[in-house]
Amino acid sequence: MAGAGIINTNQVVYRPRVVVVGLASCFGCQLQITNIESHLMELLGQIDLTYWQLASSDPMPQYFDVAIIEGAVTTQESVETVRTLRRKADTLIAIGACATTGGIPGMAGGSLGLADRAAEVYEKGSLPEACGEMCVPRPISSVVKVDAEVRCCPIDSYDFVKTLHRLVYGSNRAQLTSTLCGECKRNETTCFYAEGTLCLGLITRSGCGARCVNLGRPCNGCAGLSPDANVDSARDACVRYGVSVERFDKALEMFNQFELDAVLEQEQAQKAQDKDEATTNQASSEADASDTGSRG
Amino acid sequence: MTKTAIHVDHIARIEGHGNVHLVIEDGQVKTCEMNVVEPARLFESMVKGRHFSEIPYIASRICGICSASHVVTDLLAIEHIFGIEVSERTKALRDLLVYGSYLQNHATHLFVFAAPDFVGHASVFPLADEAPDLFEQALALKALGNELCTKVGGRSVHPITAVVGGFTHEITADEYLDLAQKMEAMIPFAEATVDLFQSFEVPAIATEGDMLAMVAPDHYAVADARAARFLHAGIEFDPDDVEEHLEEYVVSHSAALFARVRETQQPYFTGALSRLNASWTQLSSQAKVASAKAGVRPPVKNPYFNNLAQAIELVDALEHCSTLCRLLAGEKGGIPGTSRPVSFDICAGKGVGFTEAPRGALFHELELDGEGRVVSASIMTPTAQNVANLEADMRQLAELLIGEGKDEESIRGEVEKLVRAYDPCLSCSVH
Amino acid sequence: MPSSCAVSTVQVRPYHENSSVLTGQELMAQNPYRPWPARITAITELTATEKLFEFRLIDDKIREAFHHEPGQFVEVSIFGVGEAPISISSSPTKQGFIELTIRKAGAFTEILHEMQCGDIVGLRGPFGRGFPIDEMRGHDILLVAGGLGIAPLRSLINNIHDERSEFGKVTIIYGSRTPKEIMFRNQFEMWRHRKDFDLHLTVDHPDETWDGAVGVVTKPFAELEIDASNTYGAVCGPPVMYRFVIDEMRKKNISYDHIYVSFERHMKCGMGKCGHCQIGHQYVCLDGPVFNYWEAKNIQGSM
Amino acid sequence: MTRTGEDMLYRVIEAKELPALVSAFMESYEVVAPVKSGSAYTFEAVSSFDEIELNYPTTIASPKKYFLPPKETLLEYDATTNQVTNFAAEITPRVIFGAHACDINALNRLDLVFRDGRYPDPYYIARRKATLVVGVSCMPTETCFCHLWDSDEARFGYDLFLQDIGGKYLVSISSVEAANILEAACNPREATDEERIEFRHVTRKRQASFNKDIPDIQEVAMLMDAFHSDPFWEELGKRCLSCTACSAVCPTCFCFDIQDTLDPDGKKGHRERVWDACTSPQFALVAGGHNFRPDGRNRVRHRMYHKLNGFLANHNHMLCVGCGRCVKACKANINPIEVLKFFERKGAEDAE
Ligand SMILES: Cc1cc2nc3c(=O)[nH]c(=O)nc-3n(C[C@H](O)[C@H](O)[C@H](O)COP(=O)(O)OP(=O)(O)OC[C@H]3O[C@@H](n4cnc5c(N)ncnc54)[C@H](O)[C@@H]3O)c2cc1C
Ligand code: SF4
Ligand code: SF4
Ligand code: SF4
Repeated sequence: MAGAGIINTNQVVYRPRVVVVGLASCFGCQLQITNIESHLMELLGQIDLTYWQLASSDPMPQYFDVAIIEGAVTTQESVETVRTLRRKADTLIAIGACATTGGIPGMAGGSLGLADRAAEVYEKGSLPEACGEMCVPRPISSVVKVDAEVRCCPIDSYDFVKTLHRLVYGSNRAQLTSTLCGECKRNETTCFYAEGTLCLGLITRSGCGARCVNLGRPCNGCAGLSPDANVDSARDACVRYGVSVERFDKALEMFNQFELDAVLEQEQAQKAQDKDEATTNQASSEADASDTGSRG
Repeated sequence: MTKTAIHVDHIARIEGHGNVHLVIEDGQVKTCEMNVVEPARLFESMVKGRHFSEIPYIASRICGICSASHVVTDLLAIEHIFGIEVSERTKALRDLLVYGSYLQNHATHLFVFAAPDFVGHASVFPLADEAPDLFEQALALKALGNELCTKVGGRSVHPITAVVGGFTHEITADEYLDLAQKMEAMIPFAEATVDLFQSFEVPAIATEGDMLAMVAPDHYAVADARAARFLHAGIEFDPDDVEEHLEEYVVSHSAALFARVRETQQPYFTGALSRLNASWTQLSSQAKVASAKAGVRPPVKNPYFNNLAQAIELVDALEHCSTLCRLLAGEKGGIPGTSRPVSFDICAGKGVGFTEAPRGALFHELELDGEGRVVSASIMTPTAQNVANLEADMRQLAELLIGEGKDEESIRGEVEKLVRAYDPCLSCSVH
Repeated sequence: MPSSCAVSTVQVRPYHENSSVLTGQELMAQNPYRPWPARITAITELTATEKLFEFRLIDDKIREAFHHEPGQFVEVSIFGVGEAPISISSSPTKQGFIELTIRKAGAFTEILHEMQCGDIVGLRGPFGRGFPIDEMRGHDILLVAGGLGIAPLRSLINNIHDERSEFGKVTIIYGSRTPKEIMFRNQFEMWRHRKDFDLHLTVDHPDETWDGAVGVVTKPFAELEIDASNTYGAVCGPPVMYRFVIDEMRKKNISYDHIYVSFERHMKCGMGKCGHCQIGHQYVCLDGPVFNYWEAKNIQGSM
Repeated sequence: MTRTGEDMLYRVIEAKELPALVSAFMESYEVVAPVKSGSAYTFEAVSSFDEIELNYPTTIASPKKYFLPPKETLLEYDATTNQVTNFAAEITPRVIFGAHACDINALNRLDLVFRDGRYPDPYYIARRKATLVVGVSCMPTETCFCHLWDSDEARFGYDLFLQDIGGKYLVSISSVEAANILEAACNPREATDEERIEFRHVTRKRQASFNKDIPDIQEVAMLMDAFHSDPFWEELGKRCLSCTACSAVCPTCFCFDIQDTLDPDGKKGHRERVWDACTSPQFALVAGGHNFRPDGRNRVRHRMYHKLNGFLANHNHMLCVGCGRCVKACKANINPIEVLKFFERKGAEDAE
């Protein structure tokens, strides 16, 4: 979508006002924005960066067009921040694994309760007030609608620019949900499974170019589970290649705890539904392949 | 009764979220708090039960800007537990990684965060118009730090290639040489940076706290020594004994734990200034010259000079890294062998990894079970160690300025400057 | 690249260095990925979401070489945004200008909708196989359009209109969701009054302004008198429409191979290479988008 | 490069002459050849003969990347004026040294789409013209089934083909360009009768070495139509990981996307053609969100259909050349062999 609706075709007539806000994160993604040194000024020439706490002490303005959010939502206060940003901005961009999947902060969710975790870190019963009211760490999209996401931990600087361009100038490029192994094949790297090593590329969204695998490390899933991730089939693949399914599941928690919980829920719902549908007409799934054109 | 309350909510141009509360009643500082409100992510809890191989990767996410330091610190802890001896090449590469983050961090901090204070701007961007040359060179220096981290670690933030026992990837000799040349070419600008920060005027205060730094007998140690020293108290200890000397405590206005010297109950400073005080004689030749020229010789107790110390470290880092790169490329006998991960056995145990992150002493204490899973973890970041001392210095500064009859606005300005001189990383501090 | 290797990369221009020696056809053929600049010469707002754009190719040679059949499409470029396949809405009898009916459906079309007269886009084409207009001459024609399906059919209708004497009875059934969404209404009404066409407009959801027929496009079939042996049918509309309309046509005994349908698929190159528009073994861009029903029936996965 | 068999010449060279041949090529071409990479093999540019592993079983991906690069700039533009500024393509004159017969046959398939036909593709053609192909004979691996689709021998589409006849090579020469280089670098001589017999011998040996567990089902195209609605496709497709690895490694998967990318300044940019795959979930998605192939079942079936039936209908050749790469690449064990086995099962069921 041409979110901010900013351009007049052949010429930019208006520079969108942009704010950058950080929630629970390591600040790495905001840094990555600055890490495109040779193009930084060009980039800033295309937007009106009105608020960026990391780089400027100017206060947050009342009006803006685009909100860029880094970090996971981990407190009640940040839930409110995100809602406010959504209300004010035409376009909301979530950057980095924390903001798009819950990321590493998301690991604090899961089975062990948050209170217990906090008690482990601070002395029992002495959680500082400054911690605020903590909630299960979650991605921005679980709180408000997000217009665009820049994935990975940390984001790729150029990927960020592309996304910004998509929103400012428009682009009909398809947003792919294919998984990572295809990229490995394009890179022609040997697959980790060939040596019985766990790799999360099987179910992780592509787009990063398999950077880690190229450098000799298996994928940790920082781009997040693809919406088309086939977790069951991936587990079967683990079995076939002698990789422990338990470790596969455990590794998934690293960047995907939040989505994992959602997937598990969905799987259970699906199983219940499958049971219901088992008795009804089987041929119904045939219909989806036989649509004619789609002019409406 | 006159009461002045100075609040700086959301201090800008630092990493993370923090506020300052300063209440002055009848010329007396009543409250002086550094309120760290960075969201707690509870790393120490989330790594429990996880396989050691994942830990450096997870810990890296404590902080984007010093991610390399967190990774190396964890690797050191794990290797210490398993009794792994890594190759000389691996050690050199780790030094490069840590120095790479010095370059990144110091350049960003000095120009993007600190410099606008001294030239009266809210951000660095006006500098792009006013002093385009300076701005461009500062960006180039930062870019070089990123390039170093990317070439060695695989990317500028959150390195990929550094694993237990070694590295999964190395660049070619030509690439090392190219890096070395770029470093050497950058030294004059780093020297100019020392001059620039030397020319900024700062209030004359002297920290009363102690100073902590890594020490080694024969070099400016950042990643490979197993000795830390409290400079004033003269206490030197092995990182494994860190808990005996360093006491963490909870305060309610901060999500970060505070720290003090256990023996003396004093707050302390860690960072570039401590390192400079501890290892001044071991600075590289050009760095030492630059430092002497700027009039910086230990002991230096004014915390504002931390900026200057960082600038001097830039010179040192560039010189040091270019030497390492040339050696890695095979010049002057080179560093033979490989950095490929060595093989090792997993065993249960407890150990502390210790490095000098850009902002100071960083300790990761890990306890692993027989399968290499984490039983417990404790992370002591430089900023968490620094906040107590920062509060003390802030109090001292406020009293000084009140004495000089300064108004609220200029007190606020100086306080912010002081906070930034500490170069706090609040996301680190809370982790 | 190995250092011992003597060769360096060479720049190849996939087009003739001296283009002046080439004809317009040759120019277009030598690099069919090359969009040619075209200027927007008129914009007509049709509905809230559809506009009719008129384009003029800037290069004289190209403009003169550009010939299309009704039912063919062009690839429209906005550089930086991308390309989109769009059916040509004007008749081949209208020389020098190309009209496109464009619905605001997403990123590309939104930007196009913001463009003004005088702005430049890239065009390449025409692509695909259109309606067999020559075969259709001398016959009765039954055209059924639903919604945006009118875009390609309008080219056929305008062509028939311009050469009206060469065709027999022409019946048009055009269904729309609401009266507001009917496109080209004035044009149709005008022709109806001149008795050029037997026009049936129908809407799913009438409003207070509507006094015409209400219901789906198959409804008017009940009152149609069709000479099946002499009639060609053409259908274009949303997916659900096809089966019902074709059923009606078959009921009227129009032969399988006299019923023409136009398909839409994801499409990138327009030249039977990129694979996106494939249905079974057919490429919609190459073998279609217009297929006769007999062909369409025999493509795995088409209907 | 010639396409007919008439002017084909056969000569014999010694194996020890190969380094000279490669060096001769290097004088004016980039030489691309199979090299060892990790535990597998890939086609890479080499700088000396020693790097080449001519005895390789198969490579991760095929030499297709040299004719249809994974990313290729079609044109450059200025977005502020919305006009094209440049069409130049960078092309490196190359020799692909050591392609197997299946890959040469795959190239011939790509020719049908990109060189012949209604819209010759100028970028492909320029690369094809700038590339010499030197084939080399091979022995089948477990996952090879090229013989089923008549792709185990290359009859045209190469410049030289080296048949290993033990310490020497029977070379079939099919282009003047290659013939000249061969003659200048080596000492090609007429084949003796013994060498011709040895050639027949190794050919037989190859033919006899194919994995017998891969069912030979010649009527597969017809069966694809007949079993289009079989639940088998659901079983197979449900496993798909949507990774597109299959198409990335396949020598005859040629689908692509066309994407515009702006430079960081937001003004200039380039239009690229990038590999796409029908197994990618968005491949058949259109505006408004309708997806013509919304699930693994439809996508996997479509891919197999195109490989084993659809292309045949248009071009009279199977698109799959039986190279077996996707068999290795697919972590979900989806591949043509599984389809053949399914038809075999069906045959067995019918026979019961
Ligand atoms: C032969 C043919 C003729 C067409 N004629 C017309 C016409 O006359 N008028 C009209 O308004 N529309 C027509 N369309 C549809 C038009 O191409 C799409 O509406 C347009 O591409 C949507 O692009 P978007 O970026 O605005 O939408 P988005 O929803 O943002 O983009 C959709 C995505 O699908 C891709 N895509 C590729 N091909 C298509 C396609 N055929 N349909 C939808 N998405 C596609 C886009 O590149 C993009 O990635 C036709 C399509 C075809 C195939
Ligand atoms: S599993 Fe990992 S290494 Fe293997 S192909 Fe997929 S992403 Fe690459
Ligand atoms: S489908 Fe598989 S076996 Fe057939 S040519 Fe492609 S990769 Fe090779
Ligand atoms: S068929 Fe296999 S290789 Fe192809 S997309 Fe599906 S899982 Fe990936």
